[in-house]
Amino acid sequence: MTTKTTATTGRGGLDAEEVRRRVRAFLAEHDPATTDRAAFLRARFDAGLAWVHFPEGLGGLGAPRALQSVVDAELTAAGAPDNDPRRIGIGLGMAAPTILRFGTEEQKARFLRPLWTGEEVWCQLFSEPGAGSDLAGLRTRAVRDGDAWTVDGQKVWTSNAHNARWAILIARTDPDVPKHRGITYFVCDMTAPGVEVRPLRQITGEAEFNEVFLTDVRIPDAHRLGDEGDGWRVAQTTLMNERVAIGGGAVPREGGMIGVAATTWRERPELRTPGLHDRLLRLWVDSEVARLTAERVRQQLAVGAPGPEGSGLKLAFARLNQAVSGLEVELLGEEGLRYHGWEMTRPETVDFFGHDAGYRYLRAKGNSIEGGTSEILRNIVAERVLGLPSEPRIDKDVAWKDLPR
Amino acid sequence: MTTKTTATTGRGGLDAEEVRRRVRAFLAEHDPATTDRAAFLRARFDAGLAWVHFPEGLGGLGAPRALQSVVDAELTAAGAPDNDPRRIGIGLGMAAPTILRFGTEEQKARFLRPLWTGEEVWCQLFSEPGAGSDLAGLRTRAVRDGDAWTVDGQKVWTSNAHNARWAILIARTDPDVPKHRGITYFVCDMTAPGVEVRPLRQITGEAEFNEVFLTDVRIPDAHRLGDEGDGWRVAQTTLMNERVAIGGGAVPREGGMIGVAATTWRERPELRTPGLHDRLLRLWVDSEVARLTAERVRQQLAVGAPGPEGSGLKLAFARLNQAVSGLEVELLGEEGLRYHGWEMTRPETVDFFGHDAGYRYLRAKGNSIEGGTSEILRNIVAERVLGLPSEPRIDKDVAWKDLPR
Amino acid sequence: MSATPDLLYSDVEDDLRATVRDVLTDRCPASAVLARCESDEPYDLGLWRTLAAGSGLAGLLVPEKLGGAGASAREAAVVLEELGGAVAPVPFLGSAVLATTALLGCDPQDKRVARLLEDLASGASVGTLAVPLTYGPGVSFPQTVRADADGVLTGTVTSVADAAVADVLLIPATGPEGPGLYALASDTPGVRVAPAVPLDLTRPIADVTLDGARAHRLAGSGPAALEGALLAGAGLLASEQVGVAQWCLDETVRYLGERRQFGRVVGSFQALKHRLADVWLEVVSARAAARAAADALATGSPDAPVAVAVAQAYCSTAAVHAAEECVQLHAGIGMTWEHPAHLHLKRAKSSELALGTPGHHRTRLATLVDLPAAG
Amino acid sequence: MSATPDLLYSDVEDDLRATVRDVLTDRCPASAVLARCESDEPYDLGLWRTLAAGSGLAGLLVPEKLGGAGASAREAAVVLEELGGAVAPVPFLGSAVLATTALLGCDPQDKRVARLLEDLASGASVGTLAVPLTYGPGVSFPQTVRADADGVLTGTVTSVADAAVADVLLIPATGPEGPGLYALASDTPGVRVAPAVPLDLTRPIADVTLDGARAHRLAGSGPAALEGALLAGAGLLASEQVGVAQWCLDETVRYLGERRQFGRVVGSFQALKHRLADVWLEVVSARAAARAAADALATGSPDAPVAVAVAQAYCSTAAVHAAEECVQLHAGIGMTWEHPAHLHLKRAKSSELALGTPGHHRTRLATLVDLPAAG
Repeated sequence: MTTKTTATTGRGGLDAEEVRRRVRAFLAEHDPATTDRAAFLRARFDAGLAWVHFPEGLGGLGAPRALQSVVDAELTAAGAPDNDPRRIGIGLGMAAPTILRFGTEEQKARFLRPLWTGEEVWCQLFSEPGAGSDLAGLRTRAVRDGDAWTVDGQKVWTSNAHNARWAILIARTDPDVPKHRGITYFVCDMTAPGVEVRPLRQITGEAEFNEVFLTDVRIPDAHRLGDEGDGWRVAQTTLMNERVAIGGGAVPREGGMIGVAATTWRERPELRTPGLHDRLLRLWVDSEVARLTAERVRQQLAVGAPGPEGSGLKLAFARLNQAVSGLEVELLGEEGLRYHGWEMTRPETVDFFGHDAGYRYLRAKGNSIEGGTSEILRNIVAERVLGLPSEPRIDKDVAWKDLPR
Repeated sequence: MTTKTTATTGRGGLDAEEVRRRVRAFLAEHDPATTDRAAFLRARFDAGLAWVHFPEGLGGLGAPRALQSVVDAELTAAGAPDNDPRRIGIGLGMAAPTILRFGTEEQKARFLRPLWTGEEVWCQLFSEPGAGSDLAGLRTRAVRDGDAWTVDGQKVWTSNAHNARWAILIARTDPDVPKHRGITYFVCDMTAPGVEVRPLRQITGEAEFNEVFLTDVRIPDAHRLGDEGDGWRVAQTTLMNERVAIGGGAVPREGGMIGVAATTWRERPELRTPGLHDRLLRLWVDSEVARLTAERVRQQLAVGAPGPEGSGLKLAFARLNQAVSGLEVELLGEEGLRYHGWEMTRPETVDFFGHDAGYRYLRAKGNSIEGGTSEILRNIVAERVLGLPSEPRIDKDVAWKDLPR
Repeated sequence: MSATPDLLYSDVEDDLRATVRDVLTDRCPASAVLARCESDEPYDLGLWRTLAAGSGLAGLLVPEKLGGAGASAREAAVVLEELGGAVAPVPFLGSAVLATTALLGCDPQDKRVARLLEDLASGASVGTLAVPLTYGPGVSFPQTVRADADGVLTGTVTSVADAAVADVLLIPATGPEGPGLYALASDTPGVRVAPAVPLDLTRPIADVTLDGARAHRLAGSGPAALEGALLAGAGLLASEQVGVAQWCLDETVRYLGERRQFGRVVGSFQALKHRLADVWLEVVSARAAARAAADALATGSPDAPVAVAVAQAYCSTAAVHAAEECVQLHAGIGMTWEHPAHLHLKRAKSSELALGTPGHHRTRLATLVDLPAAG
Repeated sequence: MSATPDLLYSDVEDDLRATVRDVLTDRCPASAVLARCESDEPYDLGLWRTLAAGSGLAGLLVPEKLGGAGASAREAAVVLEELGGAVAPVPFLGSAVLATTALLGCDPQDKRVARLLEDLASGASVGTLAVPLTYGPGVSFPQTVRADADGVLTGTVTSVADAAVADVLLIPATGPEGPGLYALASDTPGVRVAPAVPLDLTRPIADVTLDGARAHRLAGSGPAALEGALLAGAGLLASEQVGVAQWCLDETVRYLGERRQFGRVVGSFQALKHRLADVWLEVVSARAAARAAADALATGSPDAPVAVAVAQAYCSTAAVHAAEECVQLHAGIGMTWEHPAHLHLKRAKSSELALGTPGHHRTRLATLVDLPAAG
């Protein structure tokens, strides 16, 4: 993507040229062909080439974020291993920015390096069975006990919990104040006694997610992120980064779900009907327009003028993924009656477009739920973008323990 | 329509046979061919053959409502004039049932006969510019002044106000109590000083409706219907009858808006495209299903087991009228760019299907607003049919005068 | 258009519904259906025996003199509403609807036809009509199986509903006498029934391969018998779809009436209320359409092809919409395997394809009601 | 697909928008547009003179050496957004877009072509392209007007936008040299321009009858010039539709933010909020699509036919939806003549037909992006 006005010179006179020089110097000392992957990644972190916009000493150079692409391009060209970012997306995208902003120096030093190298995988313990859209209504309790906290509760929709070493966790520490004010944010050791992870099977048959049961789990107070009772504000940093991550991928024409359906249409003329043709063309148009809308958002970001359109992208893609995959099942006819298999698997990463049309249809149902339901997103658009008034709220000024259940 | 279990024998042993005998006796004395229309209708009223389910002396026989069809069939066969029910629908459908239920003996005796014969046309003064969906929020004030009331305010969406002799009117008589409790129901003389009627032009160019301005209008207390402060309850009777009237007409296959579009499709093959074909067929299916749904409601009523489906009919027909007329404009192409004319006319009756496709398209927009918006109807379905809780209400227990404006 | 259809439920139909519902409430809760989906026995044949023989459902459409209940499509429709609501894994559609109506379209005076009907009616055997489940009324006679003069069949029929548990298969095949229906027992040598992995876990399908399998051509059979069965099947499937949709609506209303978020009952949020009102309107509309189709089939109305096409075009879509809203408005829990919403979603989506897609039925209507295509 | 289009507004474009908006706010409030609809002069030619000559909009697309602003479709698109929002009764589409791009598709070296462009650019004359407003890119060359060797025209063109105020008509006709564009002054003997009653009160149409009227065949004209004008017109109409839709959204949000019912601001009801969020998403999406079309036209991208078809197919529908929601959510007041919502509804619905329906553009796309029809 071309950037128009983004500053590309940072502190200490760091520009693309200087960064490129540093990468080459680093590569001269660490030949990817002969260096052990983990050692290479650790060295890269220590050289400040992990995320150049992070501070020096924490994997960065205090350089502008845009210069990261220079680093990545040089390293890729040199055949260097990467840190498999899809596998550790929660750590990179959610935990790291939160630790950077709210963590103590000790926490940053302890957690960021193995997080970035992938040696320690992170997961997120936010949602609960009774606290989905209303995340701040969560019930998991953390009770202070000397230098530590004792945590009890149940979390759900946790990707990668079974592989994770650490979790970011929010829990209620004060039920006597309104719900947003009684929450505290922790780093939870997933290997601690009392942490039980169970796969959560979903409608596709797969178990991408887990339920996590917390029973008398001890968390040292040193693993608290931010102040006691300030967890909701800390969590906002995490969630903001989640939304950006979900809406941010660039998509070429026919790059999304529509490409799969268009290919089927082109390759299998015997399936075509006039009615399906009109519907396919409508969805093709809608998909292309959604792609352009996302592109426009990226151009706005690139010139440092983000518009509110970003809020709508997830809404649009959820609707399209659902409509297109639904059409594809119908188009396939008899083949649409079949499924690739119902054996429970635990995929490491999410796949919206894989397997068969039935899988895509079922998986797409989650697109309007995960990471903020479409209903909540419409509220956000109406209130924050259009400025319409919020509805009467009865849960903002009442102590959490006194809310109706 | 066949009835299954409806009682067709009423008080005094009145059955179809006896009613038919009475009609024939009446016709023997009043030959439609030689009797003046008004005189014929007055005599028919006096013979209890106007609305047989009304009490004796008030145009009825105290007979089951179902026997009215026997009367009508006999009179039609004999070539008798009718009372032009479409022209006086508000009197027949809304004012009459309310007067019958809440009126004094004097009021019934004074109003019902000329109402039924059409010698006195009625209109309805309920809606206000600031009180549409929230009718109970109305501002028109009636202040007691001895044996009379003085009324000031503005009403809107009044059909036939310019032809009407009488109006049913609701006005606020006590601003110090919550809004539903401070309303009183009146009969208003439309020829009284201070009543000003202005045509209200609408998006079709026509003025089906009026605005009515009331300035120091005197209404004798004898023209109050029901108790002071009880007007909201009285108005419910009126409105219930309005909804029945709107949803109640029987429709043959292709009898509604779809019939117009289907005829155009059949007669003008040059307009057809594959995409429009699929949309037309979808709307044809939806129209036929709506027709069957209405028919099912009628069959339920006929066996005395009304279901909740009636609440949905108006929703369905509004949506269909809008979608079908919108399609028709598109189908017509160049012809759809044109309109029959923008001269302001004041039609006596409503015509959803007349003129041209553009008119139908514009007029249909009102179908989801007039007589209860589709939004209000969805609330009603959700709360009364599905039993979902109402939203938090802040306007039920506050004095009307203290409500936020 | 012929006489106005009777769109209500008779007292007899209400009683039948109550009977079926009692059995299903007792024997077929969602938890049991889910558990069975993970077992090697996707069908609940114990339940089927209870319904088939005990409640007489297997022979609902079979004349009394052949051991059936002598009821009509109206009653079968009521049963299908209940079976759809429970996504009950029983072969009612294949055996009691498709196979039965196909046989009734042959010559029921013929002894073989009569005996087959008697066996289906008593529940002694389970049958199905061996066509791909996606075939709807108006398709041309299938050409994938050939018969020789002795009734020996060769060919394949894919995606046959209820074939995996059928004792008797009725196979459309073309022989020296032209197209007709051939009956054979599923354990006849040369018959192979291979279950496929279905999207709809509660209505399994299987591929039937015939490799020189000896069958009997049924007297009086021909394309009309097949078309009659597909018309009846499509019309009655609409009622099953009404049952699916009604369950989805009821369950969502129930859940949203209990679930709280933001200190409020979620069902009090207006946007959700309006969407449920729209689903409700579609369900009551679908019910009217399905009743009209069932009544037209029951009375042999000449309007039946139109009524069936209307019902299928409408109810398929209504059921999918209701199931999709059910999952969405349940949100997280609706995406889990442990909640039964997905069973109804899969049934609804598969049923959209079954016995003709909505698009297929609209195309049929174009001809039936004279709204010709462009060009 | 070619290079990524620039979908943003440049500073120059923002300035142009501000200029146009200032004039329209001042000179073209809704009340004035409504009043004019009831007058004998549906066009506001005073306003047009201000915009055309004063702000230089008439010659936006005309090269500087011919007296124009030498701008591109990107700037014209911004102007159309503003004109659409105000439903301004001025002949920008007919004169500054359709006639101008048609002339630019001829031979601008030719003196007659050049002079016509100069006159349009200066605002000295108003022109239009005499095709039915419903013609879109990809239609075959119109056959309703014939020309003889002297350029004498005979025939009829119906439903021509802006013809009633055009001094110059560009008429596609077929003469001895084949199909081409012929120019004539509208007061030429043998020309009759008969206004029709339009559904869209703010963009009048007229029927043009040519009864032996002497015209001049334009050098270098042919079907390609017409196609180019229709492509540009369709692509730019998308931006006008964005303007209409944006007005409808803004006005509805404003009204619902003020109106109270049930003691609450109506805009706080969640069902309405969600619908407005959906309209908003359609408007921002339409804007991206319209920008892509304008950019493709401005850069002469080979992707322009696709970008225009996508924009028209999407923006037409988005504008109609926004206008319909505007009327519905205004409820009673939105049904009245005195409120301007109906002007936008009529513009949106007529524009859905203009320069190709959404269905026409989808059919074009089927070919352009290789998604062939059935059969």
